Amino acid sequence: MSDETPERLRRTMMFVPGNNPAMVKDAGIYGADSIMFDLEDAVSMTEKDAARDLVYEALQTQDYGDAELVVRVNGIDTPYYANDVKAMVKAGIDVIRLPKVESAQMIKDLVKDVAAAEKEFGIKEGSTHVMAAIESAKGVLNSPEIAAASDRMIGIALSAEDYTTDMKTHRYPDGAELEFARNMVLHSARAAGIAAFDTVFTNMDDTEGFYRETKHIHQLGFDGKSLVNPRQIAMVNKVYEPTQKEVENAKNVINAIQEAKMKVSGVISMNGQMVDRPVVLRAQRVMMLAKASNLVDEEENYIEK
Amino acid sequence: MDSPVSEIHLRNPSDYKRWRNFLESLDIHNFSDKEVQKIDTTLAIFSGDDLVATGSLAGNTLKYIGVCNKDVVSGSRFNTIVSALVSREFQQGIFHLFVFTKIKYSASFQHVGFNELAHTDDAAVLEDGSPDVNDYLNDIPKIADQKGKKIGSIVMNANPFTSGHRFLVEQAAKQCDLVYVFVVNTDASLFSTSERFYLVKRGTADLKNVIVVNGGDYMVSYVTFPAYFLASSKDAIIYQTTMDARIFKNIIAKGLNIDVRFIGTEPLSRTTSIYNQVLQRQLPPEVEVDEIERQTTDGNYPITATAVRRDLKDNELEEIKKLVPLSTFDFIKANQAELTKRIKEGMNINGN
Amino acid sequence: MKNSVNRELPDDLMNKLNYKPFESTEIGNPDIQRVAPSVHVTTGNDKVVDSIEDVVKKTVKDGMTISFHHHFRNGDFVFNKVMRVIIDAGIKNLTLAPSSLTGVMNDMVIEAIKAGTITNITSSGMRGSLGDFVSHGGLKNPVIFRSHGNRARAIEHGDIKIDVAFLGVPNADKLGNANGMEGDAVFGSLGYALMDAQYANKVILLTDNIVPYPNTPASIKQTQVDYVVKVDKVGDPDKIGSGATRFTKDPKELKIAETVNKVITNSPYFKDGFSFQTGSGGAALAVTRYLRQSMIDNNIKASFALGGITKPTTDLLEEGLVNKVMDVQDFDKGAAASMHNNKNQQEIDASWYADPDNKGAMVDQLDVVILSALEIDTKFNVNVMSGSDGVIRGAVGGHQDAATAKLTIISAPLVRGRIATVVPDVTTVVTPGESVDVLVTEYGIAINPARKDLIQALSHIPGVPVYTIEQLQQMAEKRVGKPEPLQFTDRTVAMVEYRDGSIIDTIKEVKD
Amino acid sequence: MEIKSTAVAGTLESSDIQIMISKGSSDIQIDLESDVKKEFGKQINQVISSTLQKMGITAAKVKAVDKGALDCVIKARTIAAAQRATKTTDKPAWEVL
Repeated sequence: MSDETPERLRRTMMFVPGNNPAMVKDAGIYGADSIMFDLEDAVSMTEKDAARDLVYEALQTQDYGDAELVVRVNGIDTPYYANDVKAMVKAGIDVIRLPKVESAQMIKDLVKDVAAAEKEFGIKEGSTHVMAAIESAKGVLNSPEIAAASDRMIGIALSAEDYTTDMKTHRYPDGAELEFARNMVLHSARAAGIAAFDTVFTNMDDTEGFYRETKHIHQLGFDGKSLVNPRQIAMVNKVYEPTQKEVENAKNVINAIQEAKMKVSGVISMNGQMVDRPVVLRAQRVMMLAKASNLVDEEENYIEK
Repeated sequence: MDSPVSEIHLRNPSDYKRWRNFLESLDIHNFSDKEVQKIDTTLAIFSGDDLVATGSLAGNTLKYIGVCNKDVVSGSRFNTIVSALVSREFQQGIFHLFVFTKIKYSASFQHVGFNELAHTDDAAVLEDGSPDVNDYLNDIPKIADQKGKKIGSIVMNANPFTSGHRFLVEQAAKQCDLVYVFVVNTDASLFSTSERFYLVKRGTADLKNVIVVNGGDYMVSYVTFPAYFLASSKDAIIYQTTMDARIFKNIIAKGLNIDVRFIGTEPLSRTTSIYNQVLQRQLPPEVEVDEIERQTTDGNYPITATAVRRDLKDNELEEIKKLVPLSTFDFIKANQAELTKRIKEGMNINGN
Repeated sequence: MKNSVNRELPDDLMNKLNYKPFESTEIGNPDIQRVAPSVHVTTGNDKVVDSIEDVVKKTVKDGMTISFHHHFRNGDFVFNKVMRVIIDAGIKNLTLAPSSLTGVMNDMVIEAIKAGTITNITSSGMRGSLGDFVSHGGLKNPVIFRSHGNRARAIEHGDIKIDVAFLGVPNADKLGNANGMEGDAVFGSLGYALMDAQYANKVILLTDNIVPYPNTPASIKQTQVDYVVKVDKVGDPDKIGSGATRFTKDPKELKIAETVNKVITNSPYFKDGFSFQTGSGGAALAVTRYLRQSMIDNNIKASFALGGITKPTTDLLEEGLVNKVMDVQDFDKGAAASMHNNKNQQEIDASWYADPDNKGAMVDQLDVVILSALEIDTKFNVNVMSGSDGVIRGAVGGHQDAATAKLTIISAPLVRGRIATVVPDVTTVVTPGESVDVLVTEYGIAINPARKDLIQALSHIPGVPVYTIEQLQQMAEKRVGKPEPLQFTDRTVAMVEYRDGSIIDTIKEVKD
Repeated sequence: MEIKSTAVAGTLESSDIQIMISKGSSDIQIDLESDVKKEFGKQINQVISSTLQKMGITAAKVKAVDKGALDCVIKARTIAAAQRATKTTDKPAWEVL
């Protein structure tokens, strides 16, 4: 089980307006785990074609390092959707994010279109992943099926602006209005074995509120958060940083795995107790976070400050 | 952080007040109803609650552009607001744009792709887009070795084409190898642009060295010289005609190798008379100005298009016959009902 | 001939102007002789005059060297007022030797050049229309660019012999005791102007605010001043400083600033009692903010902050995080006001600040400095003088002087728009790579290979990738492409001195 | 491909380029305004004309106002403007992208 490829970190998904060359070209410098180029809300109706061309060309030429590259295409019911999907598949994007998903069928339709585009442009079959943004009551209630709609699904995200409008409320500092949706989306993601992303926080001047919300969703168990400004990346990463104790525990588990590998039995034990799979997975995740937060050295030992 | 560019509505009193205060703080002060009412769209950028940049569109013209550069990279807001204005025009299919601005901002507009057509000590007029003045000049017919020939020019509204106009063209044609007759393009007269153009063409058809050309946006147009069409102060007329004359000298005359501009003496119209004085001041020495004594009727009245229109209103067809060439007379006769209807519907006949 | 940074220098000009090529940043311990001004003796009872015309008539003659300071920056009214009078008086062949030239002076300088009034210029820098004019060959004799410290040195040596200094001040008494701290147009430290006051043969103060005698504290003293001219207004207070100080919100600048701070705090110099200079500009202010937090977190206090001062730096003084502020100029009202109120903010003159030929200058005691760059090349040479199109648009400022600090950090984006900042060879060498230690960009840092100790200290900072400068140069080129080589004529339009008075580079007339 | 009407793409903001394409007579004529014309003028013109050629446009008048755009941006704006000018926005030029 230690041979399993660990999931990738998805703490931060940074939104980049798809028609803004300055932001598109610099999107790679901030260290976001995922970069989401937006062809939808951030682009006016008259510029949909231009934004698509711009993101396409940028994806061909710009170096975005190790970041997972995501594109939010226009909704399935818009005239831009089909060409958005084709262009982004052709560009070799990692993930297509579909907005306003309300049913598993929408994801299945997307996957069909993605598969067709992969074939048309000679892209490796199955290499384009998808994710769903949940933005309505219906979407929340259907999220378990949506999350499990396809093997290509890597994640599910809550989008609170439209959702709260649909619920006839708006956003409040304490987030009580989002509690049910957050838990639905999160449970759906976990049940389907995919990632869960929390919604954006737009008030850049309210640092305290941003930390409060991020700590809350971290506690709930979200993989990470959608972000509107690169300055939020460091703040999210800080919240997701494991403690020294967590790192040291994880390191012990990893050491036990190493030892077990060398033994014939293959049984992993620590302090005479058997180590089961969830513990191993958590240890791997903590080590991944520790590395990403530069808390450990090359030998994965905690760096004393 | 600056807000995205958004539209504001000047009909909304609080928006208007804020907009006006902001522009006044930037030393922009002409808020006459005539000017403000022409505005189709106003865009703005806010920083927090503060208005920090604005610009407006009136037809194909950018107006009331004001930008505060406090605390930002100089020029970034200007580029954003102009970019948004230009995009708006393009989206409406308006690809040929003008801006009138203080001379100190001319460089900023040139920096975002506008070309200066002319400037005076305090103002500049620039254009952007397509077709531009070079396209305009390229489309005008030329003769072989134009540079070495004597080229004359006349700009007329010809509302309608009279015997006086005809005399002026004849005099010019006699003196020159080629004469361009530019017919004012702006459609704000009793006789429509196409009718005026047709009458000039017909009335000069026998003169082989005369080419009749539409004056486009560059000669006595609503864009460069609104005072020709609207009652205006003397200062406004001088300012606009100076710009008009400079565009003619620097661009039109240069591009077509025009040596002389012929004008008729102007005893009656104040605007035209100021215009003639300005032309005399501005065009030489590059372009000579030849003022030709206006033709009079037998009764010694100057022949003017205004007189023709008055006679038309008064149904004095026989009087008109004395003032215009046959081609014009035939046209008026054939279209008398329509023309009379236009006058009744309120078309001003006393202007130019 | 070539100098040690491999720049070809025109032999004719080098010989004619008696210049040595730049060799090294080391100043050594030479013995030098300073000069002294001539003094016209009076009791000082008739110094106040109303008319610039009269005083110009009495003092300025063809062929003289005149000087101004640039502490009013873009709010300066003095320069244009005085130059107008000088041009109208028909005076010719002047050498203009201001501490620097700001944008508001450009048109007047060009007019004076065209009129033959100004035929030589030495300055810290020039920008805008004047830079363009000079780069296109508008001035016959080459401009001499000098750093602030070097200007002080050149004045003390007599390389710059100021005949008449016109110094605008926000207050003065009738004998010429003056400071920069009170009045309508305050700018704080008079640092650069103090050189002129001390060494010019004739010192003329211009002020809109004559105060009762004796005026204290007196930065400029009555013993130095020949005339006090009363004018309507010496400057526009709103344009002297940047007003309310705002931190940048540009995420790229913030990223660079954060990295700069990490470099500082991970260096061996970040310890109690360290000293630093940050300069102005949004990114520099952001560095100060990050640095403040790190100082609080690590319980470290600085012994002094140096150079051009901003409000965030004087805030550190108020908070007790910095013991002294050594202030040669103030970039905003807050910093200027603070000098008035806080005795630990010491006004220093340009010689004290940075003159290399000294019995010790402040920059020699400096631990950490953050400087900017228009270009930096793979030899770490820095250009702050000419744009990528070869046109003059910058100033040496204190760049060469402060770069002698123990840790010199250049903070600059890898590319600006389509222009690479990190290049194979800078257009103009201003500060030699020898004195530059670390380059910080938004992508990562490069450390001068000569600094093995820093490579050791800075190679494992979390989230700060280390590249070689060649790698950064190639990353930049990959992004923007290779520019066409610039076209210059053979004519030299400017010479850039190193702080010791040798020639580090020249600037040629651009071909368009 | 034939230019049916004048069309524009791109803005005048930093790192962008505004490209206006209209009917031309015989070849591709580019009028470029750029702060980096000296350094990158040839390269910018080359990207514009080769992109247009790949789209089968042989005659066009192009006005480009550059604000420091990278090649990928120039190419993207040229494609967008050309597709708008040829009224083919709905059918992306897959072979050119």
